[in-house]
Amino acid sequence: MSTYLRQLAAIVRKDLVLEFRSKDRLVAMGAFAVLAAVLFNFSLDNASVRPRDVLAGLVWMTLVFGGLLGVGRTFHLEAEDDAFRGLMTSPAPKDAVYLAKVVVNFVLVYGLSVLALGVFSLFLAVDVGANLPGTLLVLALGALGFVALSTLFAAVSTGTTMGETLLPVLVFPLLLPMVVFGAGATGRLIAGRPFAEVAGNVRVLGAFAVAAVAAGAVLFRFVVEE
Amino acid sequence: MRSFQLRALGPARALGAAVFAAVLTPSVLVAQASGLGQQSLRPYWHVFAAYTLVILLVAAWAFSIGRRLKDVENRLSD
Amino acid sequence: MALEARDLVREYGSVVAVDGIDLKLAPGEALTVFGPNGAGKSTLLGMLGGAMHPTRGTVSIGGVAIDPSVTSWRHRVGILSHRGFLYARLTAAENLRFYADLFGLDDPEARVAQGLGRVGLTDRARTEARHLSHGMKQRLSLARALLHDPEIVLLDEPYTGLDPSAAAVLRNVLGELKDGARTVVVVTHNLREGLAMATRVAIQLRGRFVWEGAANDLDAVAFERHYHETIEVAA
Amino acid sequence: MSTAGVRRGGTALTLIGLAGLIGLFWLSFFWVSTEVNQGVAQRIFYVHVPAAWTSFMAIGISALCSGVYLWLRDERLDRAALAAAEGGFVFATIVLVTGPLWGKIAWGTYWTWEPRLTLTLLLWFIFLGYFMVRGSTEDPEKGKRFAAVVALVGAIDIPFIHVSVLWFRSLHPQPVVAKAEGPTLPQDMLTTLLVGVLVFTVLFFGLFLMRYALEGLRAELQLRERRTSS
Repeated sequence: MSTYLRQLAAIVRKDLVLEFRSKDRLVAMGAFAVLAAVLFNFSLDNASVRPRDVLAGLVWMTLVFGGLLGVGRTFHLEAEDDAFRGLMTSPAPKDAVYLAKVVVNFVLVYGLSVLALGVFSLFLAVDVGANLPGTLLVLALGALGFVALSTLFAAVSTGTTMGETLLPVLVFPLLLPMVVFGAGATGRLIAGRPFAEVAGNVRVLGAFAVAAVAAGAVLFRFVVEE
Repeated sequence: MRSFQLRALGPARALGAAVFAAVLTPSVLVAQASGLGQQSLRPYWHVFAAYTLVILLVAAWAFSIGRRLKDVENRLSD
Repeated sequence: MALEARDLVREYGSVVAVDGIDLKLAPGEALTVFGPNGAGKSTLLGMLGGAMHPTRGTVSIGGVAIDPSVTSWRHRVGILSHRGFLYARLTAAENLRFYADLFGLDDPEARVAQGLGRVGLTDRARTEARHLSHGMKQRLSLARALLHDPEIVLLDEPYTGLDPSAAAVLRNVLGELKDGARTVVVVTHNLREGLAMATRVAIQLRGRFVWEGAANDLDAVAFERHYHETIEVAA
Repeated sequence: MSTAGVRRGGTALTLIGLAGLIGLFWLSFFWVSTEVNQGVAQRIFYVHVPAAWTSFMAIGISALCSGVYLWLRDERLDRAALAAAEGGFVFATIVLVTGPLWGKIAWGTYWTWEPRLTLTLLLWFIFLGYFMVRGSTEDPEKGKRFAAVVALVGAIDIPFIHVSVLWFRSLHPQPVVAKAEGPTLPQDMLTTLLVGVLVFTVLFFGLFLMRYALEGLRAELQLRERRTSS
């Protein structure tokens, strides 16, 4: 078990180091969050729509689209110099590789969603201070479920001739539960409703994330086998 | 010889049934419309379309399977 | 037998890349497989190293059939390809350290230092791989492949694009591997380098071994002629 | 069973199913009584619901076969998964075209986020992903594995999607004119519905077997072509 954790930690550390040295995905996803906030601001008619009512939905859409932008490139990092072959022929178990990728992608996507929440709140002048810890928890569970599914299917789409264009078709239908319960809970928390009101949502989000991570950990080995 | 007979059955029958049902459905609608004349005719149009689409989609699938089967069998018997 | 393959077949849809190859190698033996591009050499090596699943047939290491989806035997195999398996933005030492962790090696720092020393890259330990020359990268990936001291070493076109100094290092390190305990398989189309390290030789064409023999009583010139005739007949 | 036997069985079941379909049409036009609130449009119910049932059964079969395929790697399981997915796709399409036709009368609008309709729409896209993945790999064996993963994850996700569309609807009431079905469905309507479910199931399995046999023959053909080429 300690070897397993050591292998997992090695991949996570390696990926984070690469991410912070190249900054490719960090910059792309961060810019996406800010620019999405700009475009959303000008796409809404402030006379008929109150930003407060749509903020949660916008944050979740940014998480989904911006997250897919980043997660879709998970395995490109490994493609140069055929490094993925090296990883696959090492004694590291395939599920450890998957879980490590999930951890790294979670850091990126959760960062993106928290950034989106902050930027949207600033640009659209909505106070998200009420229930902030609850909101952050909901975003974390949502981001985990999202990352678990999209990392698995990023591996699938990387192996096809269509590449990332295939990713939305595969992942979007599966994300509905996360968007429904996540955006619903976030919206109510921002509106200042008590956390107890969304406890049911949080439970479903948690169950969804656990099921997605488990399914991904079991199925990943069938995706990457040559 | 036997496989030739079977080949003729599937898609041809499916298509026949589709044509049959497509003829049957409007006549039924006309028959029932006389009894319920006071209601709008629009629901009949929708029911007719729905039932026809069922037949057409099932027949299209059956036909496409039949065509592909015939194609593969021809290439196998070469 | 250290490494054994029985009736190995690999298909990609309707393409048969490897079509029924048998081989048996004892410890200390080094097999070089020659063949033109598209003969299925890399696929053969991929299956021997457990990177690819055979469509049919088995690979055994030390008499035990290996399962590519299990990882317990992987520390016994080292793979060097002309693609380096290196991360461009990690330093030489970090690349090796990563593999040391993946292989669960004890005392990783010492292993990394030793590995760098072996291929003469100690002074480049803190240089990112993308700033190394091609030859240095190839030396680094040689250190990576041998870091865990594998008993079976698989080399896929190791001499492709090497400068003379890197080729010399490679020849030296591979010479060290001839200690009688290791089994080496090389696939290449470089006749001279391939023959230099071999104890046994095979020619692969369209997924099959069309010729096999011992290397020590081989006349290099005659073999070269034979090889070219064989692949011309095939083409 | 031999491929020819499967084919014969499939053809026979399909013919029974088609005859049953005519019978179902007769029942729903001449025999069953007209529903009081929705009138004639409610008759779409007798094809809409059985088609939905069949498409969900199809993803179940496809996912089950996919899972065992990944485990045992028996080509026949992959063929069954593919055949079921194709059937599921066709029947989900039926649900998606008949639903709006009914909805326009019942709710006054072609599309509503009615739970079953929404669920079927997403299921349809899961099947679409299944075929796209299958068709876009250079190595067919890889495509089979990828598709199996799509079917499995899709089937695992469906209960979650179901819960979420129900929950979403409870938050946002729809303009329901009349409840389509309830626990107190009159006897003749229930009978017609059950006949519909039976007929669609038979039809599905008939065509499923034919499609399965087709895939078996294709494999045979490929094997022969490979033999002659080598």
